[in-house]
Amino acid sequence: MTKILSTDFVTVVQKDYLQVLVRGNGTDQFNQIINKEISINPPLKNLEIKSDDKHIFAKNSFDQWSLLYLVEEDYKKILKFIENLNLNDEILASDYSYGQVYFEITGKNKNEFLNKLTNFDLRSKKFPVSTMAQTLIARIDCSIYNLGSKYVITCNKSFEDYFQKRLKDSANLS
Amino acid sequence: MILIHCPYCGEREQSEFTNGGEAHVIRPKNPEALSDKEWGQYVFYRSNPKGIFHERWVHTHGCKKWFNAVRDTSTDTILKIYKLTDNRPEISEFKSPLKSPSGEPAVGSGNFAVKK
Amino acid sequence: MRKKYSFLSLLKNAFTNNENWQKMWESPEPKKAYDVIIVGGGGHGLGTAYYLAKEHGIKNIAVIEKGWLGGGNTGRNTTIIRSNYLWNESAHLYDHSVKLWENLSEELNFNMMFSQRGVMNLAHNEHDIKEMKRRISANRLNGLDTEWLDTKQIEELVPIMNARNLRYPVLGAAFQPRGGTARHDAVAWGYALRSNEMGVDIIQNCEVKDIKTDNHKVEGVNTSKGFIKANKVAVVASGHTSVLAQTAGVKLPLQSRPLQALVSEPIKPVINTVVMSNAVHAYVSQSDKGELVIGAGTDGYNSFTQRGGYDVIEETVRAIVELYPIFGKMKMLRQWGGIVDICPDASPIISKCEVKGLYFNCGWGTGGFKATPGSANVFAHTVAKDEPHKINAAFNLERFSNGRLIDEHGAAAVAH
Amino acid sequence: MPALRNKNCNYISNKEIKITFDGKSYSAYEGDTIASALLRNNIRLIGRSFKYHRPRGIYTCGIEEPNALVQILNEHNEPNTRATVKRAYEGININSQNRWPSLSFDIGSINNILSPIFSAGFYYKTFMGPKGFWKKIYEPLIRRTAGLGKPPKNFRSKSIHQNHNVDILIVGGGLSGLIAARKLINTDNEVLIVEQDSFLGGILKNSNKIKKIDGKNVFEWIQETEKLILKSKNIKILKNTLVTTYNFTNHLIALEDKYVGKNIDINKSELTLHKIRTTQTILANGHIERFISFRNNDLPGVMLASSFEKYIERYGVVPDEKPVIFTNNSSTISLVKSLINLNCKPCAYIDSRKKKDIEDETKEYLSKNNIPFYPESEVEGCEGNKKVEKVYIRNINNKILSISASMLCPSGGFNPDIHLFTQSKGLVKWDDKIISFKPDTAFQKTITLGSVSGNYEFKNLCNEINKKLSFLKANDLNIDIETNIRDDFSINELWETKTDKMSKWSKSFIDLHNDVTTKDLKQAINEGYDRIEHLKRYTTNSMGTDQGKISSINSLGIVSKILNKKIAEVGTTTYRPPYAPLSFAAIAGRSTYEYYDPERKTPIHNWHIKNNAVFEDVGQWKRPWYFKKNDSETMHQAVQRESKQTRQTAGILDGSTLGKIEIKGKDALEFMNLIYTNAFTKMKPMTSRYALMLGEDGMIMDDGIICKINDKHFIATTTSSGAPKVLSHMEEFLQTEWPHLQVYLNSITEQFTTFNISGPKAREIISKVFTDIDFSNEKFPFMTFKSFNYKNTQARIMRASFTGELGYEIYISPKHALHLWEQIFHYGKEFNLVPYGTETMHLLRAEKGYVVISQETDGTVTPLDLNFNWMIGKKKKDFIGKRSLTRSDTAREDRKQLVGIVPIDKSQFIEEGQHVLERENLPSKIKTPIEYLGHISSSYHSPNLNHCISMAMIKSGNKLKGKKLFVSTPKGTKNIAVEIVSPVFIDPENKRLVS
Repeated sequence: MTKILSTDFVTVVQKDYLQVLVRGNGTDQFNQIINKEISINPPLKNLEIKSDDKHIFAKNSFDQWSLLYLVEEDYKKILKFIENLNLNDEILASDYSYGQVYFEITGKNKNEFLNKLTNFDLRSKKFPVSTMAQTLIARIDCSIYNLGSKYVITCNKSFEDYFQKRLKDSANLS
Repeated sequence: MILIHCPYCGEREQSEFTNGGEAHVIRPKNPEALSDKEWGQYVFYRSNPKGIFHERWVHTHGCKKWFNAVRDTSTDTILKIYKLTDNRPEISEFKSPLKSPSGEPAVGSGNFAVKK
Repeated sequence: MRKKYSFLSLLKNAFTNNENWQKMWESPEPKKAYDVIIVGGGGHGLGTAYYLAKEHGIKNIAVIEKGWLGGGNTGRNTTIIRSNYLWNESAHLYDHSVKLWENLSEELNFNMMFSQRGVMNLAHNEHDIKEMKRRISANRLNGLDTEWLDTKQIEELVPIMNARNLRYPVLGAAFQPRGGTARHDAVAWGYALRSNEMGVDIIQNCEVKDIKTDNHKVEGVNTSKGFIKANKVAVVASGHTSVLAQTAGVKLPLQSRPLQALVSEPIKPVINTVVMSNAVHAYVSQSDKGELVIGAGTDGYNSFTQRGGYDVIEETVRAIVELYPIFGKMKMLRQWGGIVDICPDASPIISKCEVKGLYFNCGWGTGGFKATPGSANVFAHTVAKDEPHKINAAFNLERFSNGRLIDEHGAAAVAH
Repeated sequence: MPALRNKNCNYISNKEIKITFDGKSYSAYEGDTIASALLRNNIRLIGRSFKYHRPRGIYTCGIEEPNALVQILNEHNEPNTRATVKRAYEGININSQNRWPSLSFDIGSINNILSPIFSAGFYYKTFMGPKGFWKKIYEPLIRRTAGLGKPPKNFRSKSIHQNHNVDILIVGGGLSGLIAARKLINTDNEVLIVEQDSFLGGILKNSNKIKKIDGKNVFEWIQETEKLILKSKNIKILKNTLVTTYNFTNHLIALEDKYVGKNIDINKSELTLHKIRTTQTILANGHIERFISFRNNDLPGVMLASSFEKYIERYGVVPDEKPVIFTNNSSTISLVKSLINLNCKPCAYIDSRKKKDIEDETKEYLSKNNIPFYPESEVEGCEGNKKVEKVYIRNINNKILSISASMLCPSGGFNPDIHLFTQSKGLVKWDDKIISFKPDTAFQKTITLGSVSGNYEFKNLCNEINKKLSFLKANDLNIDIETNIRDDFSINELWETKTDKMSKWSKSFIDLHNDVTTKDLKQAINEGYDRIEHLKRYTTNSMGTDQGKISSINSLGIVSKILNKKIAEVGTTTYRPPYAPLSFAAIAGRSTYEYYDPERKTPIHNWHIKNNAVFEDVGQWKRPWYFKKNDSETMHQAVQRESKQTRQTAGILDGSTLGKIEIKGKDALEFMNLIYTNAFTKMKPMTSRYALMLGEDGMIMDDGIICKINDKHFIATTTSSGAPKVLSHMEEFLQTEWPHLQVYLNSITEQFTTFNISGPKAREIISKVFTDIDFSNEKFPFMTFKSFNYKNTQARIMRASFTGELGYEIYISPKHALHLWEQIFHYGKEFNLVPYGTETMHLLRAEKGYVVISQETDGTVTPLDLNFNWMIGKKKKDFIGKRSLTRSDTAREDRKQLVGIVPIDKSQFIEEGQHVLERENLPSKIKTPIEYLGHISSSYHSPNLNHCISMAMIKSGNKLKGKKLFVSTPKGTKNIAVEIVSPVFIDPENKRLVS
């Protein structure tokens, strides 16, 4: 965990989350296969998030799910999970853990802050709690997960330095 | 910048999307059976109407899914968004604002601003 | 030439309060029939009429324009002229044009303000350098004057450029000294003036609604002023060409896209050459009035609204502010858009088609202005003789069947 | 003596500031604009005009100003700043523009003397010869005299962008905007109000027209309204913010100046560009007063009447105590009342309207106050030396009277400010009652309120707003507005007054900014430029920095009279965004300079920096280009060293930027067979294959190595810059053409860091790193791969090579990437393992004759052109691009084909991009095109062969092997004699590769 910035209005912390990207058809059978591996049910509705203390499980679109592990679990278990899923022809699970970086945004002005970097409509009526979105933030592809009190944003690791700088720059200039 | 309603992600600015040109162009099943000219038509020729246009979009910076739209190219108004699995909406469903192929719509055009 | 312009004519008219100037061109009602109807009163169309009358003796011509002369892309472009294209066919066509530009003001006795201040294409990565060096070598063998500049030479020519301290540093440039800019409106007006003098009818505010054909032969055009018969119809309607072709049952491989440009407020001269960049996407020149004329990119979707996306403007301005730090304290005065017709190989079509008597000059994409005199000249030949001039023979429609494309996407680097 | 101050003005502080104008220091008050500050000091002459260098003063009190543009020396020499908008502050240093040597004595004013020759469009008619004169003499001269302000200095702004998503945007915090806002307080709508001034109130603060609102004085009412809004939960206000652009789908751009009345701080963001997406737009942006053209209507001292009134009411300065007022409408009497309130008195009131049409109240008020009144009269012109001294009045009896005055305030009526409305693509309509265009049909969800909608009558205002906003289901308001003047608006049509003193030099201006006169318009029409757009372009009318805000309708009026047409038929020119000049720095925002484009870095990046890598930009990636051994090593030396060492022992490349795509599903095999040229059916699991991807046009698009795990699971690599394109190409066909194929694609580019180690010692080195793996040739043959676990992460090694040497490609989790890289160096040290960059990679592959996509190919090259026939699955019925390969031109045998080239004199070097010819010599100046066979696509000095090796694409290349040809040099006339050879220069038998 690294604190990227903290002001009276917004705080950004980088986290060491892990992630699996799952592709599949979303049928009952698919859900059963997933359920066999992990207790949490895959969300059924597009953009919906199911989360508990340890996971964010989001449906990104009709054939794609992101499963984030919020506490550094045994990475071996995740690899096993991926391996087991991939035994099924109609599922593709890829490990996204270390190829992506994770930021938590909190604070009362988090919307205004992020809207310096994205035109995405963050208002709760357009982006309700427990939903996710894939959009451009600071000109790069990101996923954003709305957990109510905080947002989790992920992007590719190669952008890590750039994205950190843009976040800090945005907080410094108002 | 127009807004496009991605059927999977919701409304986003056009810059998140990539246009894929004319929709419902089907790749020939048996390319070898086609003449050079027929093959060339498939590869290089796409319709380019002023007015009602069935076109493809992909949400490049979002879910990366393709979908279709009906758009009035004379005003950039999006008239309908539909999934690839949906049927092609008939052109008669939409009212073209144009009186001639290269004419201007009464409102929304770039060229005339004064009501006659 | 009846209307002669010179310093003396200005002086003479000064004495009569500038009240006795003659009309540049008449605005007649259309006749019932013409030998040739040219659809589109932009530079290319009016030029075609001019060369048909002047070089081919065809004078019973009408140029039919939906709006006002030069109101399409002729009056909306960033006026860049150059000929440093990669492929021989393109180099010959565009250089034919540059050569005509060099004498056009004298020929038409109307000042085009053709300013050969040089055109520079910047290289920002190794790939750019390789492509440009190849192009420079090909240009040289084609008799063109393109040369390689290193960063220091660029900085000397354009002192306001930030060539080193930017995301994609400037590593060099291809420079064509004979390239430059011209006054866009003057081209349309000059051709209109002189073709009208030779008897060409210029008909504005007349929309061609469809092209009438019979048994694969052209009959004439239906217009907002009624049907006009013609032996030959030459369509030069840029963004609207494919829409008109469709009315004659001809399908063209064109897509119509918005292309935007903008100008700054006028300042005293700061940049005396034309600078184009692909990787840091912007191209800039300074007009004689002092405005910076800046070209943006095309939008990625078909549109006839003459209004592109604001994001495209932002992209361009980001680039010019980075390349020219003094622009950080300047302002955008106006932005606008045109409709460009783009071919799959980024090269034009100057060709007859399967309908006898019907000709097309289109697909100029983002870079048609520079070609205006050359394109008009060879198109007039094509229309008059019913066969292409050797310079435009390769720019036919068959290439989309047989595969002999003239692909100027990759190697031309900047498509303007 | 300073100008009279209106002490009742609530908007100007008492704090004195010092400003400098043209080197002289003046006093002003905090809150002053540059213009009000100068007027306070009785400065009337502010600049010189664009073409004729005529003296000019302050014409208006706002954004519409055509004359008073100045340069701000202490703000990086910012040019063309509107003195009527820019707020002054302590120490601001201002210069006038477009004059030399000084403002009062300007050499350029000779243009005014020559003006009969410099008529409309004169430059089209002269300067044509002799040849070369345009470039060398005329143009430089014209350029120097044009151009207004001087160039600014380098400035790296930190201005930011702020996006907004709202339900309702109200443009304009004036009377209409505030009433609309009051209606929306505490409703469900999220509302944003944008106001250009630092105070709300619009006409309430800028004029003397309204006495009371709801029984309160206007200042109190504005304050009360602002408080109510700020207390509400749903409405936000942006002040000092100007809406400039109205895009499609209710997307608007507004610029906020955050340093109003302060010197900018270069470490902070001085501007914010607001990008506003709204569901509904309410335009309440008011109107603009227009002028009337008369002789010398540009003299310093001529100022629009309502602007004069605004200086009194808003800025508390009375520019002149006894101006002449000239009007064609009923509004101007409020200025008289403003003046009388301050014990000042106009020296004449000239009204062009018929006596009977002039309001009785006006006539009575004028007579009560003894103000000389000229009904049915007009201003013929004015004269004076760099300022108004005499005003000539044509009275009701057509007599010319002259009076002495130092200021003259015309009012030609008002135009609804339709600029933004037409930007939204709404239609406007001519209204004879107000003699102007007003909004008619909206294209978007746009409502206009108040004077922008053409409603000039305050008593109707509340009704209008209630009615137009009724769909919002907010409570109706009933606000009582008490005015100082008659509320019903009356105007007579007057665009230009008759000139008595006609001369070649007399001028009535229609465009003050661009120095266009009414004579120019007439001349242009005579010459046939009768389309309004032609007229605009030929004369440059309304093309200045003010875009004709106070004059564009006037020119239509004048033109319609000459053409004898209705104004609606003449039409208008298109209003183009932005509404007012918009800062480039603000448009760019933060995504420029260091953030122009994201930099992508591999997990090894910091190691590269420590080891003196010089980087190359490959797309957004930063890749090591070469590693400098020491400061004095040149690139050539480094590349030769790296290349040699790799072939001698081993070298390693950070290949992480290669695209990687995981492909899985029951139809994966069929998909791969369709998307690549190669045949994958017979390929054994756990083997790899070099593959090509074509576009549907048959041209090579990308290449890469495909690993087959099994028929249902593949991993493809792509070129670094081609990665996104390849993935979207695959997705496109999968989703749109072959939805029946059950296949999923995931990009795993960033999930695996990639190293390419190659060289004769590569095996020895990695055997020490991965002790569990058997790297022997038998157990790990060429083009096979193994997956395994490395420190509890997934890893994979493939035996492949892009150098022609024994090579391995290692795929490793980013988690352990740097550690592993260092491990490899640890074990590689004894073998002098070198890190190498992209340049050495390119050299080594060229020695081996491997092609690079986008170097040997350029979008016009087929696999056959590269002799890649073996890569085409000929038995496959179909794959993308297959059919195109048999088109008549594509199947030609004399196409350009890949060959190798070596100079016959081995000491010579062939340059990339040069051309291959049959002739030895070139003329020193090439006049007619010279035929060539093709070009050199790659060329290097091979350290291993110790001479130049090149690859080329040349016509019928396959048939030319062994022939002697020539290659051009960049400038010379003598070409280099070369031999055409096979492009494989090293190890054609692949001994090294498979050893």
